[in-house]
Amino acid sequence: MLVTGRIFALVTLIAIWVFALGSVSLAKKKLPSFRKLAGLDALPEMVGRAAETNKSVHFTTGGGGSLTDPVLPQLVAAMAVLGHVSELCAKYGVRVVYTVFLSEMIPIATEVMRAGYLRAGKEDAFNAESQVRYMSGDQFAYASAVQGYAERERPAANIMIGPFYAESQLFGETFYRVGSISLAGTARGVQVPFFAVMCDYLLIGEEIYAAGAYLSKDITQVGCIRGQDIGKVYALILTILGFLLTAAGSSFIIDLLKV
Amino acid sequence: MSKQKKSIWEKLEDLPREVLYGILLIAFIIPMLNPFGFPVPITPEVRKWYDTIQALPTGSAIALDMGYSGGGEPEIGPFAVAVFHHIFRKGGLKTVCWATSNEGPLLFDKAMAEVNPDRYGAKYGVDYIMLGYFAGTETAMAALGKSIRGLTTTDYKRTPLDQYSIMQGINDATNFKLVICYTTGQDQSEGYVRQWVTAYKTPYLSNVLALMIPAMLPYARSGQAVSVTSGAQAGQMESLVKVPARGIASADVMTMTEIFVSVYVIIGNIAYFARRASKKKASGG
Amino acid sequence: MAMDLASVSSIWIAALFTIWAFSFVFRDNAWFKFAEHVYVGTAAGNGIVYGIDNVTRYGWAPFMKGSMYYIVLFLLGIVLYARYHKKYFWLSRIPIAIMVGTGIGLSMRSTVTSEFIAQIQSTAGMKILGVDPLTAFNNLLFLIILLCCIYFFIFTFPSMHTGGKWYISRIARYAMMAAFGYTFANGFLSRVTMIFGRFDFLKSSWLPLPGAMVALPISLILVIYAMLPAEKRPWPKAAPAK
Amino acid sequence: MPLVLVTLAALLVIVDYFLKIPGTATVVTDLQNWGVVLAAFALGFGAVNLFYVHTRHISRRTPGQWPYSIVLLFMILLTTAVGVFLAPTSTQYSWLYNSTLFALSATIYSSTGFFLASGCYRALRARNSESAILMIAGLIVLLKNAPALAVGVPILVTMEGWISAVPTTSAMRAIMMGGSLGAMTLGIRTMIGRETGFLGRLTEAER
Repeated sequence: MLVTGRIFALVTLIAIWVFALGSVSLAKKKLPSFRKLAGLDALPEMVGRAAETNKSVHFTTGGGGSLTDPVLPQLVAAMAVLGHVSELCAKYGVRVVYTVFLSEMIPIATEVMRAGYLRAGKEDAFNAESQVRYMSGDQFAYASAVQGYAERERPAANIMIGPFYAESQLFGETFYRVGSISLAGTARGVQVPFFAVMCDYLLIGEEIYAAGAYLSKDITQVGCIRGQDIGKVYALILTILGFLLTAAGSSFIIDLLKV
Repeated sequence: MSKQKKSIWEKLEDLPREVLYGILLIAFIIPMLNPFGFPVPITPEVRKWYDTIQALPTGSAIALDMGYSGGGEPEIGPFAVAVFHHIFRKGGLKTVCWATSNEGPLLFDKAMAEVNPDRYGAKYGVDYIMLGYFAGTETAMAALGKSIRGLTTTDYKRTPLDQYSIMQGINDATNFKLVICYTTGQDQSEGYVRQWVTAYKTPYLSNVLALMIPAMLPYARSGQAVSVTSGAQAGQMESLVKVPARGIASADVMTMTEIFVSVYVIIGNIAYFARRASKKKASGG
Repeated sequence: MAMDLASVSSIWIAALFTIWAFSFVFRDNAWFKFAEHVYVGTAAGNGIVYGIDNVTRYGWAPFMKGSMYYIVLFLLGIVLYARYHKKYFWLSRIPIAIMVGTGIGLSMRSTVTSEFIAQIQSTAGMKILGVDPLTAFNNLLFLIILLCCIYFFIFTFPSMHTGGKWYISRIARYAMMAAFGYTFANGFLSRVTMIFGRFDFLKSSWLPLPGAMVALPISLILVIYAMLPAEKRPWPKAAPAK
Repeated sequence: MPLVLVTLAALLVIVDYFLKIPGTATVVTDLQNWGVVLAAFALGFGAVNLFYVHTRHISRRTPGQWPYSIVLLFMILLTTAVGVFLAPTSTQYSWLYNSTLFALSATIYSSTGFFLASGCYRALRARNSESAILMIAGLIVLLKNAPALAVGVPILVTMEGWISAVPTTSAMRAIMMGGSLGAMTLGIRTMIGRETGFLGRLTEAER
């Protein structure tokens, strides 16, 4: 009944599911802790500099995607970071502006930012009208509006997290030119290098999910990250064992993978 | 001290972008007006791609996805055209095309106008065919792999498939000796690895934007793709099939612009370090 | 020139759109805005056209041939648009659920092989004995980088990153930076070939046409004029307030 | 109900691949075909969203925007009319495509190349050890990508080949493996109803 050549794949798939579901139910009892994320650690310094220079902080989630796309988890992670940034900004008395591409994000972001200000005890300082700015729903119109904003307000810090498309290249260059310190992260692999070149701090690929889970402390998200970590350990063990056995002249692991 | 006046290094660092773009434009225009005819070296990936098609026995069927969008045509198009030249010149192959990009059928017509299959005696419906666009990317690839006629019984001009001799005995992935995908999207380039290579072990040739190459390298290394090339290598394919066109013409421009931008990088770094050094000196003295 | 009106007009329109679209590089302007909206409009239109083409060819045709149960498919397809209705939007979840379910099923069943097991298999199969020293060194380095990068992306075991293990992340980050440098340079190459493609079109197809040599400077001047800030140009005056 | 459908569809497709059970194959073939047709239905979403946004711009006379909105809606209607009434394979449709969409999309996407060039000038700098590695790797590949230099300076080809075969392939492989774990975890999360974002907004009862 089982198709030969696909048995080990099935076992692995089920194992990964078990890792994920098991970790989620364990996370309900005790939330696992996280390693340091270099990009996130830079946030207080970035907001601090904005406070010193009396300039604003800019936040964007990119000019693409939709809430029904597979990129949704990236937007969820971005919102967790936005909440954290809002809290920091409220504390330091810095204005944070979120430029919106997807109109569906407006109510979500407003709530997230308000909650951040509330945590800092400064709910009154939040002005949804001017801090959640809908720019445009067209990619390049949005990009050009954000570039205009960057030239006018010259924000001290610029945070870009979410599913980015070609606009990553425009934003990276523009914010670098106007002198903003940038923190960027996206799980869309092809865009990461552009951020790596043009931004000061980087969350590489999956780090944004980890950042989102870490900041939101959401049980499912944290549990799933833990489940994936176990999957990575599984991959590490198989790779090392296989490599050593191959060096020793045995193809046991390779044959096992082909079952 | 130097607060009022910007040092030369600072000025160099803050060069307005209009100047940078203007210089880059020159790097495009000079070789276009006055081609140098720089040579084009053949890389192993392109050679492997060529040899793979060359080694196909007569009567083999090729599945070919015109999965790129108009936005990527200037890069991917020339490569696709050169490969069509190769396939038609070799002859005796059945090329079954479709598209997972909704501009694919239009780009197919464009490529055919450029190739002119008649000159090799290749006939529509006998040597090649276009089935049309299929929505749903990976779902479409899986569906086509399972059964073409389960999904459609007509070609893109809505003529029944049974009227074409090329479609005799071709219905699913197991009937194809090779799958080729030209694409500007990662969903497509990786989708064939998942839905065709993994499921049916069909040999796979992938042509993508140069910028997507790194993401495809692991597949090439593991043998899941026979060869991964970029559209920017079109000049190489054109010189292998001896039909010089846009690809070779772009080699001069590539040489000029890449050198200019490398100089940008070097000047940028010199300015950066010189400014840092002069600042240090100023604060030290 | 023996060219029919249709091709000549097509080249002219395409050439003007090309110039207007490029103008964005220097500054946003009215011509670019016009070109961009035409682009978005035709792209959406093209989506509808091919959507209808697919629905009729792969849905309607089998239905007409007697697959009566395809009527359910049409109902599902129509119900997709219920998402725009205030009250019945939840109906659209049924077809979406089928699409999402099929999609994740298809992707998961082969992802596990293509992107996980096959990659382990390929890495584990690399040899360090019985090959030349350079290959052996490269294979070993390949393995080390791969392991370090996977290790780098382990987040929830903080003890794995403390103590003397900082160098693992360091190796991973260095290797990824080299990979990003490689990708960035290739990305630039991609853009160069695309820009060349458009310039080549202007030079080979448009400029040889009668009148094009005159039209080129005129259109460039008009584009530059449109880039001037509204208060600095005599017409049109009113700068639209945001 | 929708969540049950998600799980059912996903399990059917997975079971069909790993196990040979008579009967599933035909169901899965239909399921995949239906997936294609439903995706085709969904291609209209983009246009509907645009209609929503731009009719609003026009009715409110949004300054600096509404004339463009008219252009946009007109182009949707024109393209659709030509494509539907004269078929997408007609010469008229390909005329329209070549004059507008083709020329525009190719140009708009290529134009980011200029931003990359100025990014090279300003940002590709050896500010610390990490960015130095990035810069050197980038520079080698930039130089090698000039075909004439690749012929004249063969060492560039060797170095680029090494960067591509060793650090890039292995780092990308690690990122790919991590990504696949993420995809499979997201999949199971969706199947057990922990990830419901794709369902869109919530009903009154769910709120």
